[in-house]
Amino acid sequence: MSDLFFTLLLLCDSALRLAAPLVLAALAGLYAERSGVVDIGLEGKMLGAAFAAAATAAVTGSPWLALLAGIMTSIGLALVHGFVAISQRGEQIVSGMAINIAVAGLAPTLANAWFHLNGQTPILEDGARFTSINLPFANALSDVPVLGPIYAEVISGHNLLTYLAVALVPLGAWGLFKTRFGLRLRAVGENPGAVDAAGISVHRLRYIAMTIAGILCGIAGTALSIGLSAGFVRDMTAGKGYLALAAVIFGRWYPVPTFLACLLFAFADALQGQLQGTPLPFVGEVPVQFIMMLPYIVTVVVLAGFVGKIDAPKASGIPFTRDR
Amino acid sequence: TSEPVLIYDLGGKFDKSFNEAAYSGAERYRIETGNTYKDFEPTNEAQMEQALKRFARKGAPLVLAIGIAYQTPLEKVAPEFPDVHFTAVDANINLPNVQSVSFREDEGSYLVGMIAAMKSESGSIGFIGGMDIPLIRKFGAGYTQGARSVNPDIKIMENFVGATPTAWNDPIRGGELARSQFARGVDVIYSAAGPTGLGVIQAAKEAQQYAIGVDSNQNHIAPGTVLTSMVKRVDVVVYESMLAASDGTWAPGNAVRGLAEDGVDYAVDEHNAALITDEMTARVEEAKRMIIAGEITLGE
Amino acid sequence: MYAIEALSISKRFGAVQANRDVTLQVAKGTIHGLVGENGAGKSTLMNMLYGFHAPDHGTIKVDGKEVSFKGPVEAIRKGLGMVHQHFMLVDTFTVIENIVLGFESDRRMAPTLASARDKLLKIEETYGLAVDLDALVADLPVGTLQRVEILKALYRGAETLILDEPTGVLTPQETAALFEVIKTLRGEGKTVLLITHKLGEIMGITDNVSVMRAGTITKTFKTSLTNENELAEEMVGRTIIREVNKELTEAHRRILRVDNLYAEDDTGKTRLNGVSFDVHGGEILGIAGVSGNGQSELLEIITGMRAPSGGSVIYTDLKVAKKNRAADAEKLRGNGMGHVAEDRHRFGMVGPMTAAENTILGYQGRESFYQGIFLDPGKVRAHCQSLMDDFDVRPPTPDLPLKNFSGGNQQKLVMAREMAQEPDLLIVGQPTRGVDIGAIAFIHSRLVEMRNKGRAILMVSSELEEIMTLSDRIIVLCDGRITGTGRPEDLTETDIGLMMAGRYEKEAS
Amino acid sequence: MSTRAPTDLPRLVDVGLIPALNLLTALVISGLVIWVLGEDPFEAMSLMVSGAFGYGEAISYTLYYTTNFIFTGLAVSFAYRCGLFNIGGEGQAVLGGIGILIAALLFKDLPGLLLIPLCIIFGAALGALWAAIPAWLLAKRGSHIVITTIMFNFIAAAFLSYLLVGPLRRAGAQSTESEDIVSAAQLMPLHDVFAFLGMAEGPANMAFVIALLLCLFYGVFMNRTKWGYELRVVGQNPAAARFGGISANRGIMIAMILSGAMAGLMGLNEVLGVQHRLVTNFTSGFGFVGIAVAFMGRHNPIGIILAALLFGALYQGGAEMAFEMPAITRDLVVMIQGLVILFAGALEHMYRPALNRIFANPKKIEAAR
Ligand SMILES: Nc1ncnc2c1ncn2[C@@H]1O[C@H](COP(=O)(O)OP(=O)(O)OP(=O)(O)O)[C@@H](O)[C@H]1O
Ligand SMILES: Nc1ncnc2c1ncn2[C@@H]1O[C@H](COP(=O)(O)OP(=O)(O)OP(=O)(O)O)[C@@H](O)[C@H]1O
Ligand SMILES: [Mg+2]
Ligand SMILES: [Mg+2]
Repeated sequence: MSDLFFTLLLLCDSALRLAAPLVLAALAGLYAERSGVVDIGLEGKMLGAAFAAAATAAVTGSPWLALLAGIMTSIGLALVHGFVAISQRGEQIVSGMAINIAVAGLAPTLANAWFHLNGQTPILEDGARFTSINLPFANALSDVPVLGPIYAEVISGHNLLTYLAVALVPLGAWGLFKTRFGLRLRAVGENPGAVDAAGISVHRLRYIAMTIAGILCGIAGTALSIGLSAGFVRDMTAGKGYLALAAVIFGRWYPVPTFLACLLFAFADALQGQLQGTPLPFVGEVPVQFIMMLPYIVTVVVLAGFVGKIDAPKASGIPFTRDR
Repeated sequence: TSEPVLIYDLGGKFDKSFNEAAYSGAERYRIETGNTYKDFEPTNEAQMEQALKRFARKGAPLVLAIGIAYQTPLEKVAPEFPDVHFTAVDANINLPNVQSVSFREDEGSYLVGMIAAMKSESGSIGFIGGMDIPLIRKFGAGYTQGARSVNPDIKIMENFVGATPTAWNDPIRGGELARSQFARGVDVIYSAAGPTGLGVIQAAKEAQQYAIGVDSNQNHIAPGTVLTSMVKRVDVVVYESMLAASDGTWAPGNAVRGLAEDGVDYAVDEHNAALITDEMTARVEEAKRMIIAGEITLGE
Repeated sequence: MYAIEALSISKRFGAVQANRDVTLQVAKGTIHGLVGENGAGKSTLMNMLYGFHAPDHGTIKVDGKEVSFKGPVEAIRKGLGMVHQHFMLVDTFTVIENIVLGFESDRRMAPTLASARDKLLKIEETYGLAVDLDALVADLPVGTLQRVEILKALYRGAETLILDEPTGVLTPQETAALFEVIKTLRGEGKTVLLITHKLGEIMGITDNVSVMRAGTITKTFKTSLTNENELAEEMVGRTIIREVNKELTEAHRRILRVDNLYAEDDTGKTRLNGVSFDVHGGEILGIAGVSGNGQSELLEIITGMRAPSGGSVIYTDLKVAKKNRAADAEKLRGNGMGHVAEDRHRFGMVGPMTAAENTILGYQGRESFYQGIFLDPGKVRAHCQSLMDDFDVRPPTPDLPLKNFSGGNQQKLVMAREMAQEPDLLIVGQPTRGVDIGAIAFIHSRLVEMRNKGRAILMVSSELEEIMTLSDRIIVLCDGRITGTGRPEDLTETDIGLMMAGRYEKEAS
Repeated sequence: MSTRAPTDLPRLVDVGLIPALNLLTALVISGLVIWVLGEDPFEAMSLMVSGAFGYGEAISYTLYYTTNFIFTGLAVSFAYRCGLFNIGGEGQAVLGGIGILIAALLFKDLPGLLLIPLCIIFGAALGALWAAIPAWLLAKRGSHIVITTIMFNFIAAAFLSYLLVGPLRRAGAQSTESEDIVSAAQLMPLHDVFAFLGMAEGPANMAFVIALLLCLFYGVFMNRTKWGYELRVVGQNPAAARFGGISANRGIMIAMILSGAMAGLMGLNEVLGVQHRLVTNFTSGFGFVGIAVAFMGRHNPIGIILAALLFGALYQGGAEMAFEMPAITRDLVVMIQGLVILFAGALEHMYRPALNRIFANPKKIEAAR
């Protein structure tokens, strides 16, 4: 029993850590799509930010400057996508793909040019990273039954950006549903004509949304390269951008459910790692590849079994013009 | 041209692993002899054959191909260019113009497995492989056997990172798997997963436990954390082969390099000297001797 | 004193000169009508007054002062309000959220909504515009949406209100209620610019009326000094015969029997509650009713788009729909049932496809469009061309995407598609919604012609006048029940109005 | 998703000048990066072009890549015309490859004339199956196809990995690859088929011809058949489909099955054409590039062929550039591909307003009035 409890705590701890970049990227995707811009370029923005942050941290030794660099890079990429999607009315999916591919090539190219480590940046010292923080009393409280271990194992011991990711969920929800800006943003993703008729610039709102998406992806990428690991590695996003997009859809474009979807993905992933090599009841030892499928199968099953039909923001992916 | 050509595996030049070792061997050749060489990183399977052919046709005296994936392309291309010399690392080819060299990764892994078992206080050690492929299983098997030779009851936790090539470039997941192993009582982890291993080393550093590096000497990455590295001397093969080609002493053949041939080893340097006690060294050296002497047999 | 003036305005869209040298002056405190054929340029002109588009030439004055709007927000500040032909509302928002959008009093929603609620309740009271502020827009009928739009304009301080075809989708009752509101507005000193295709409305409510033709205003009348025929002639440049020529037809065989039909809508709400009737060859059966009382479901079931939850539909002796089983829409067409959908944008057409491709929608399996097993684009195009010629669709270009045609022309093409197959039974919903009077007369005459040939027509319309002039028999639906049937000559509009409200049942045969 | 206003530009400008300008922009920016890296951008670009088309074998490689992109581009387009965004080309290609290999091993004693069609059937069937499951989940449960197809990519990759270390692994081999297929199953290289044209040796094979035939099939299916018409109606307006007696679910199933089959057939080129065995990761991201190919090709068969050719040339020319120039790595080549997709695929209308001003034809406007 207590063994199971402990395992569960470990899984939750791991899930929270793995979920952090996903959550940030998913919130980015959520804001973009709520404004009517489809963004499959989350992956590229994260990767770009991961590289910029790691490179800056390697050069300056400051995680804060690194975060700034990550965010600025990601905003830059977001605005490129915005320019295509909003001003040029180009194909948004193609633009997102293009950004993903271009960054996947550019980041290691620059890494090579600057650090002569080709795909990578130098390995960072702790001082240049966001290292894990032990929350106050984590050790003292860990003896308190049930809650103590939860606090010490699951809640304490993450890096600052993970806490930021979690904090941004309610903030994101508040912004979307309790503020004027959120009202306008949601409106522009549903019916930009209505927003335009109310005298608000559709383009401006969408650019702001893309900037927010840029900031969030910037934090996500920074969390990857200088929070969860100690440097940039080629392709280190490993499909997280696409998974984040799936989480947004799963969460029906609502922040809290999207957050939960990210947690589900991350939990299934952590569980997968835990189950490898453990004989399962009834089936015995399962080839590791089948265990690795688990998170994806879980997602499909949950989606098909419990979520059902999902409607995207109506204007999502459709460029706006006044002339019909 | 008369430059030798080095063609990497899909992992790419700076994989902190065996491609990088190949690169450093070539660099050593360049620096020591003043001769130049060319290199190329393919992006997909088809480019492997293409690159072999292309450089052969352009008259390269020696083409070095790194990685098991060149087995089939080389078998096809080498006979077409009988005047070109090919050196294949990790593959196993019997052709008159091919020198193929593979390694006994299990022997090196055996030794680091022993070190891990001797260092472990918890009686529980870990292995993290990139993808579940035969080569990586060979690492794992040697490691397990070595550890068991020290402590037959030792618990060995084994994880693989993924099922696609991104598994080699995912330090985050590597770190997470390591954390999970550490939390479950493991105190030494050996990773055979390319750059993903950086995440393992990082996690070990945070958990104040040990990690064992792979392929290249990774001791310097986190002194005090990296217990040792299982080095695979691809660099030596590349260096020697290039040198031999320029001397005219290059000869075809099919070689396997283990401990006896200095093909694999465990690394001790200033970064980890303090972690390896004399007693440990003694036992490992003894085992090394026995393996070379054939007194210990590896595998099944 | 003019509330708003457009002086020598011109506007071109690419190849189309939508407005040329238009001058329109609207006196303060009046209701000013604007009429014209589809595509005459009415909406374009209004969009310029509201700051949506900038005119290429000419000036706009508000309260005598020249203005140059960069966008709607400036127009709104100058006291203009506009209700667009297609509502500018966010479906997923509540009414109050839609109203405050863009005019929030605070950065946070809570205080914004609180202060807006007070203000709105006052406006609702002043103008008699009852709307539930917390209802979700997606759940509201069009009539209410119209009020929401007006409420929105008033909330934003409109002194001059532009209404672009507000009555196109309204029932007579809703229209009457809207006109009450408009009159109240005039009473309060506000100015209203009203676009409509219904000349009766113009005569009934406006003070002045301007006629637009081919991008320019040809004439402005004092309403009391003109009449419908004069306006119609001015609009199209020729006399329009608006009488329909119904021949006497003998009793024909029964073609459709609807038997005790029950249905639920997508949300599970009961929409049809035991409806039964027959349709015979040589007659037009008109179904009247406030929209949302089961007409849509009825048409969808008969045409095979939806399954009934009880009862059955029998078409020429074939039982085509029974409980929980929809008929096969394609097969029905194959057996001679044509269908002009109520909502042409949603159902009747595929906007991005060419006109030609749209003319085989529903008939995509017809052998005559094929060459062996392959669809023959040449045959399809020729088919479309002949429909276009027959129904005077403009422009007569089969390769243009259908969405680029005006509403009236889209409707003509959709009608043509269904009538070209010479169906035994034509199911037609809202045949003339949003269509100009020339086209209305044309469509009506074609429907009657079809009936005269002995074919059956089942028509749903919220246009009472249309029901009364075209139908041989009338059925009134209210709340999923038949609340009245009769012949037009035996019923008055008041009778039908009461039946539609479910307050009066009369059986007159 | 977006449809564009009809243009008044001369056709030559529309289909010739605009794409050329876009491509040029991408190459200029790439050139700047190459220059920053200390190489000669002009030399690099000429290497790229001559590397892609300059000699016989290069052309063969270009066509080999083109073949893959045609398959995956068609896969994306088949689904997209029905309003579905199939991100699962990669996974479907994996399954297709597995199917092809299994058929080739299973029926290895049959003559090529029977064996190859069987491989085609198996490959198409497994690819189709891998797309049909998400399609079915969408039709029955409303499960979002973007999520399900992404997930199926991961599952397929893991499955392939399992097969190649497990049941399908070449006996005794250290590498993760299957047994070789028999020579009867191998697709003839184009240089053998078109020997009379003096075609140089290279990897391009009959799969290219099959891909071209499938483009023809795509065009005919979409524009000249009832199913194609129905599928497009479902894609543009599902409500109108219901009105026309068209089953949206059937449209979805057909579209995805054809889509998956196309992706699955990519294995013909890789397994039967070039590798003659199944290797891990043989899809190499071609499934994803197919998205760009489909959109750049405007979901039009000729467009898809041209876009695939462009990407084929970029792949092959890029490799050539990397062969020759030390500072240019495969990463830079990837970046150039990204920029081309961005400028030629997504920013295609950037120069349109300016060109409109230059080429605007007042007479034509008046005539239209
Ligand atoms: N955004 C646009 N782009 C191109 N052409 C347009 C646009 N809007 C209107 N037009 C053209 O301008 C002309 C006038 O259109 P407008 O919408 O003003 O007509 P209308 O009088 O409102 O018609 P209706 O009675 O059908 O509403 C149309 O023929 C159309 O071709
Ligand atoms: N993309 C376009 N290019 C050119 N003209 C267009 C385009 N879209 C619309 N139009 C023109 O704009 C005019 C108005 O279009 P709209 O669809 O609003 O017609 P409508 O008659 O006002 O609609 P309805 O009466 O059905 O509500 C039409 O005459 C149409 O020709
Ligand atoms: Mg209009
Ligand atoms: Mg209209």
